[in-house]
Amino acid sequence: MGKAPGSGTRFDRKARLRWSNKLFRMVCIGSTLFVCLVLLCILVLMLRTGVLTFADVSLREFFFSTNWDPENEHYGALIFILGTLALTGLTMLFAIPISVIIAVFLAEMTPKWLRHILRPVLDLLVGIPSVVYGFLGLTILIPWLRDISGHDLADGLLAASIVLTIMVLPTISRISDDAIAAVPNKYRDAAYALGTNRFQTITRVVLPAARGGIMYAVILGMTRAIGETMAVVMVIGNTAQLANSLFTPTAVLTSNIVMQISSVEFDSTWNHGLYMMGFILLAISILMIVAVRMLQKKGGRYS
Amino acid sequence: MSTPGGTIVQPIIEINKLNLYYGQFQALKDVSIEIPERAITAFIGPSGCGKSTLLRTLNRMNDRIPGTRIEGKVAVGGTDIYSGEVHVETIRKKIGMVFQQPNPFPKSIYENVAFGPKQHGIHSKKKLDEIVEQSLRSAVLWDEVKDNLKRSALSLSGGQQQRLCIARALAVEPDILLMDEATASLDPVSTFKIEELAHELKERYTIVMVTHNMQQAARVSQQTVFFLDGEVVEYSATQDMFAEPVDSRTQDYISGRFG
Amino acid sequence: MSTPGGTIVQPIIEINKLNLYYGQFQALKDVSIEIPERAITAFIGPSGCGKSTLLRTLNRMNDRIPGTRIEGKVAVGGTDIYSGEVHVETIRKKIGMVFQQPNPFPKSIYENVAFGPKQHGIHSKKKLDEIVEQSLRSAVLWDEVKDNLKRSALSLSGGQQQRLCIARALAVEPDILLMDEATASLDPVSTFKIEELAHELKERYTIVMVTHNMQQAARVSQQTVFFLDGEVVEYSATQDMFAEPVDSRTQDYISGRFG
Amino acid sequence: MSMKKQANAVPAYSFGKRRGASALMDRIFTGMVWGVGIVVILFIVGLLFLLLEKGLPLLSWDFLYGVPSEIEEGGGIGPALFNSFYVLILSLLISIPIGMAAGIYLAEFAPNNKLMEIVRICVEGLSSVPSIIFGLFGIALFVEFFEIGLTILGAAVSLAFLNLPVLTRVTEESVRAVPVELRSASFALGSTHLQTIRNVLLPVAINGIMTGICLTAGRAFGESAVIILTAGVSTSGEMWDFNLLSPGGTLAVHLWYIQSEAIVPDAEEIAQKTTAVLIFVALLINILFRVPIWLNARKNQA
Amino acid sequence: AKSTEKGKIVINGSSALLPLTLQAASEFKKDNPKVKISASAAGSITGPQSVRKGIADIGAVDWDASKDVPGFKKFDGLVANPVAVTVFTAVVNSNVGVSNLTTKQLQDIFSGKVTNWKEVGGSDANIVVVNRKFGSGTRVNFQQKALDGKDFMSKGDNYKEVGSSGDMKTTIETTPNAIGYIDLPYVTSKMKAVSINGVAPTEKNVLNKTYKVWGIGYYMTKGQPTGATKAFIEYIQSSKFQNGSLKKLKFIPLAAVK
Ligand SMILES: Nc1ncnc2c1ncn2[C@@H]1O[C@H](COP(=O)(O)OP(=O)(O)OP(=O)(O)O)[C@@H](O)[C@H]1O
Ligand SMILES: Nc1ncnc2c1ncn2[C@@H]1O[C@H](COP(=O)(O)OP(=O)(O)OP(=O)(O)O)[C@@H](O)[C@H]1O
Ligand SMILES: [Mg+2]
Ligand SMILES: [Mg+2]
Ligand SMILES: O=P([O-])([O-])[O-]
Repeated sequence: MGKAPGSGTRFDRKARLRWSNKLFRMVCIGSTLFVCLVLLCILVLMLRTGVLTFADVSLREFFFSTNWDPENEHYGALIFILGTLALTGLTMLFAIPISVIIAVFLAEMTPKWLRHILRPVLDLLVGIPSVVYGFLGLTILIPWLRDISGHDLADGLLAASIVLTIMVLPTISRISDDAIAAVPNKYRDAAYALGTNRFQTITRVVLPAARGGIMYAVILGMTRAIGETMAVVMVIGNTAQLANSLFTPTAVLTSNIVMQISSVEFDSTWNHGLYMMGFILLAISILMIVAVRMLQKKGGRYS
Repeated sequence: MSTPGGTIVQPIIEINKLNLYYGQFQALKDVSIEIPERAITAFIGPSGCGKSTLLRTLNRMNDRIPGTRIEGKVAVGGTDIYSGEVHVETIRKKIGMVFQQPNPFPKSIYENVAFGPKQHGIHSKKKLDEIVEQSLRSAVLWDEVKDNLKRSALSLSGGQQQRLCIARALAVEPDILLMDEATASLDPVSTFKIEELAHELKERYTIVMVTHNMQQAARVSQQTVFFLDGEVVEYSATQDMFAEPVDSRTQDYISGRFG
Repeated sequence: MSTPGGTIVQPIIEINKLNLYYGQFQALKDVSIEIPERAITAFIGPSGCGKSTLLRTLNRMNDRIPGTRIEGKVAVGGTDIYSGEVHVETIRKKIGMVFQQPNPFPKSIYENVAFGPKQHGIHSKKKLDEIVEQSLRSAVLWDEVKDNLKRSALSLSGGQQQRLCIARALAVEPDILLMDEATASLDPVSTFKIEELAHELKERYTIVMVTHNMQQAARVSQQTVFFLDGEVVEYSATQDMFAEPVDSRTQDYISGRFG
Repeated sequence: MSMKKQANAVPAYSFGKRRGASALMDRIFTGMVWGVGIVVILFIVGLLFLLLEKGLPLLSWDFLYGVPSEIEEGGGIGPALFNSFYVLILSLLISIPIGMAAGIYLAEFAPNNKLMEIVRICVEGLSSVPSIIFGLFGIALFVEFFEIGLTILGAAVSLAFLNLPVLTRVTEESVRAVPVELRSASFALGSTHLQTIRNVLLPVAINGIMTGICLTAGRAFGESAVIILTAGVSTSGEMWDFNLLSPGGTLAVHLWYIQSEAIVPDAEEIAQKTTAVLIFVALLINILFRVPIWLNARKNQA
Repeated sequence: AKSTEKGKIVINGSSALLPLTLQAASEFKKDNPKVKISASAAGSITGPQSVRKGIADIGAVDWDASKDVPGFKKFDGLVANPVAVTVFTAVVNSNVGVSNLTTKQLQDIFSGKVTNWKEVGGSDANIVVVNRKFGSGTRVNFQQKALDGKDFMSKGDNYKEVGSSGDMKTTIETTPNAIGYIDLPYVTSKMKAVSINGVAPTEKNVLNKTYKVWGIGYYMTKGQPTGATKAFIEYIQSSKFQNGSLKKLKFIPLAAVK
């Protein structure tokens, strides 16, 4: 060291590298700020209009009343909040085990050729428009559920959660699949060399090592489920009542927002309430994300 | 190729005309050796000659490398381990392995060592504690880590990781232990202790070790196998080989005796 | 603590009262040494004593381990490398490193060696080919891989990977080369060749090597530093230390001379 | 060196199946994974068959290229198909660089503190905002603020916003999953952070990032709510209309329209054919995105 | 042909009028190549609101938004330009035996007072009521003209709401014992249109003034339309379009009911 910098061109190159490195960093920071800005704008958009709700409606009514009847000035949003929680919970109950199993199937068990076919096909499911899923739900799933449940209408939480499960399946399973595939082989070797079988290796070593990625897949799938509208609206029944069974037409935050937001006057309390519901939706999903993260942290400490 | 001398006891592993291919590349050529029970066998030979490869065929870890093809027979205790009847997990449980590169799980030190016993059905906390302590002591790591067994194994130093992997393999109590340069990054004192351990273990276990260290091979092994380019050049009782190697290449290799 | 003897030339690295903490744990305690230019310095000491840690502070690779805290001063060529003015990339380009565990990129052999030069602006295919061949030859790997440089580096044997990493470091032509047990899993012949290489390189470069092999330290280094529990117990010209160690602990350590 | 011969020399070396809970579990587990795997494959095949069965045989070039008709049978989807690609490409051109850069920032540069943790959670939360809200945001921005009306541009940007959170987080997670050793190796050679990211981290993380891109591209391709609000349902009625300010009804929107409002007598058939095209194109996009990865993987394997 | 009109027309609002708008737009553009028309359809009420806000030039709406209707206040300052006549009809799943209902029966069914088909002359089966979402133009018209302004029910195990005419069609087709209502053009062979007070919902009965459940669709503009907007509205009101494409789309020309 301690030598003078090399020839002129080399110095230039170094300066250029350093400069591009800095520039790149700035671009990255800028992009992150931009993402945050979009986030902020969406928040402001919802909150600015949303808070106007409370000029006419008490917090208590909005959050604790189950009576949503805006034509008669009743603005209780509890039904939708509970509905969203129930629907998300139910969907995750179906989707997580199936998706993780599919991820294990893809990453650990299938022969290479099948994997090469299955991965794009799973991704393909994401590209099918929600209305197609909704339509299939309406024309195939619901008649079938009606037959097995004996209800006159089988729209409701079960139908919606099944449709959502199918919709989030590719998201959760593909991202988990990548997370599992990214686990270094040396961990598998170590486990197999100790005489453990595949079940033990996968459940005790591979899945724990991929836990972070799987959690994150679950979060993305969950947020997709929470925010999905077009398909849910076709199979949930859109009736502002608390569901007393899985087959009772009901409504969730998203379905209610999408059904009504373009059908009410811009400056009405009703409209404000719908924006507020959008904000609540975001709050719920953030709470759920925090919950999932905490569960995950509790699960393991060494990753 | 010479045959082992007279001191060798009954063979527990018999390898017969073994050929191994990685795709097009032939890594093992017509390997036929016998490994005696309750003794230490050393594999020596230049880097890339196929020592690790052969070691991995003994507990079928090569199954996991795609594109690997095997011909010939490997019998352990009389059973062909590549036949359909055997269960690969049982083989691996009975034939423990320490890899050339330390590969601790991303778990705590304790969990690493307790992993094997737990998977094989030991769940009593007390029993596990005992096994963990015993194994770590055998691998000369106990004193360094006993204060914080909950620490992540990944934060250990290179040599500590290597000893942890030895402890992990010991915890399963295998009948045969395969060690791939298990002391390569250990200091002389730890190396000595691991060698002592091997010496002790050989009363009950069969040990196969890969080493680059001629002195180590001479010191601890009863039988030595010398490889070159995937072929067995010579194998015999260690003292014979180091005293008067038959093949001139063996002579050349071990006389560069400076490891 | 003794100071180095008379054969030592001008120091290029000066370490002054260096303390390093991993979170709560203090891995280096008050380390003050000087490393001479164009010479080989060996770090010895039992596993876990902090050799790798110190090596990593010399090219600031510890920056990337979260929770690491450093006190004290490390000057290279008179410049404090932990001061704000220096560019960490320049430091690392000038101070090459071979890690304790081989870490080739999941690319071809050729791409691995050409990686560094490419990053530093060499794009001519001919030039790169030359550098790759030269580096692989220096690291004694050329003959084994020259037929298939496009092969994935991950399919190399343990020792081959280690030599690949040496070649990769050499390709950048650093002024100072840090080698963390770079010959641990090499056979005697390759080890000898790498040592020869080191010997040659020291005409132009400064080399710091961690080794567990006392003979190796004695054979190739001009200065030796002995660590224990994060502290420098003794450092002096190699011949002095091996001839008459001052500290009794050094005596104990190197007299277990069987590595 | 001599060995004591032991009396009971040969232990019982049988490598037969171990019985017991874990072996049983292994069999159950393997069976279950294969079972679920096969059921899901059959389900997907069934689903695709259901969606393609009626539409695929009816497809013709006229349909793909033709202009939609409200009255007579035989209308095509040309402009909508074109818009689908156009909007998709535009939105990816916006979202991929920004999303990846933000992901790289979070994975590589961001300090490890509470604030970043909050940012991360918020970005995840943002991906749960229903697309209709992004549509309303698009209206507020493009129709009300910039006053450019219902346009392809507005749709592409709003879609990009919709996809940013997922892309950001997928990139971040994939980059994070790259083993530390590789990072160290690159840095130790004196590479700058940018070089390390470009030449080591991204190539290794590319599989995960591609998954993210495929997932978001799929979502953008199938999305209707955002586009109905920001680009309208109509198209300019011409093929190859690259004008960014033209109305931008896409294929998914066309399908929505056909299913919910159109009165053309062959609505059902158009819907089936449109679905078939949508699936076909989605598959095409997925494969197209993967080709470079496959080539790359092949190159590094040889 | 060969017009000199220039400019951009943004149309938003009713989805029921969308096919008409799209058809008129594509014909109009042939003669006026310099005019850009973007049409969207977020829902009837969005039309006049967007016009008032200035983000759309034409707000398509299924009722006269310059007057009060149940649920919606009038929009001052907007001009209603009639464009087409739509006929609405109650429809039932094809398994329902009933083919005629009185206004009273319809009111009772849609308010949830009558819940079994046998109470209105059918077989013993629960009635499934399918309603359009609040804000639908079809719903406003049906409520006003078929139910005489009586309220809809809003809860119940056998009650659901759907978002669009297409969903209504699909739901009625696939749900046994279901009743709903829809624009006449959407009625298919897989469902049954119900006579009201003995009068069948046909174009003929509208023209001879016996069937009352119909409405006029309007284009709302801010003040009197001008420029391209004016030309477009004039085109859609022209007898060429009214008697041509509009009829083919199964709407009824304005002139026929005047
Ligand atoms: N990331 C880390 N976090 C916490 N402790 C660490 C970390 N890395 C190393 N240590 C501890 O610091 C001490 C020194 O480690 P270092 O890797 O420098 O040892 P070493 O001298 O290179 O040993 P070896 O010869 O086994 O490689 C060890 O006790 C180790 O457990
Ligand atoms: N997965 C693989 N694919 C292709 N070739 C391989 C693979 N693994 C090893 N080889 C090659 O097979 C030969 C033997 O490898 P092996 O790992 O057995 O060597 P080794 O004797 O253990 O060497 P070392 O002492 O360096 O670890 C080497 O030439 C190596 O390059
Ligand atoms: Mg090896
Ligand atoms: Mg070390
Ligand atoms: O025309 P609609 O508002 O009933 O869709």
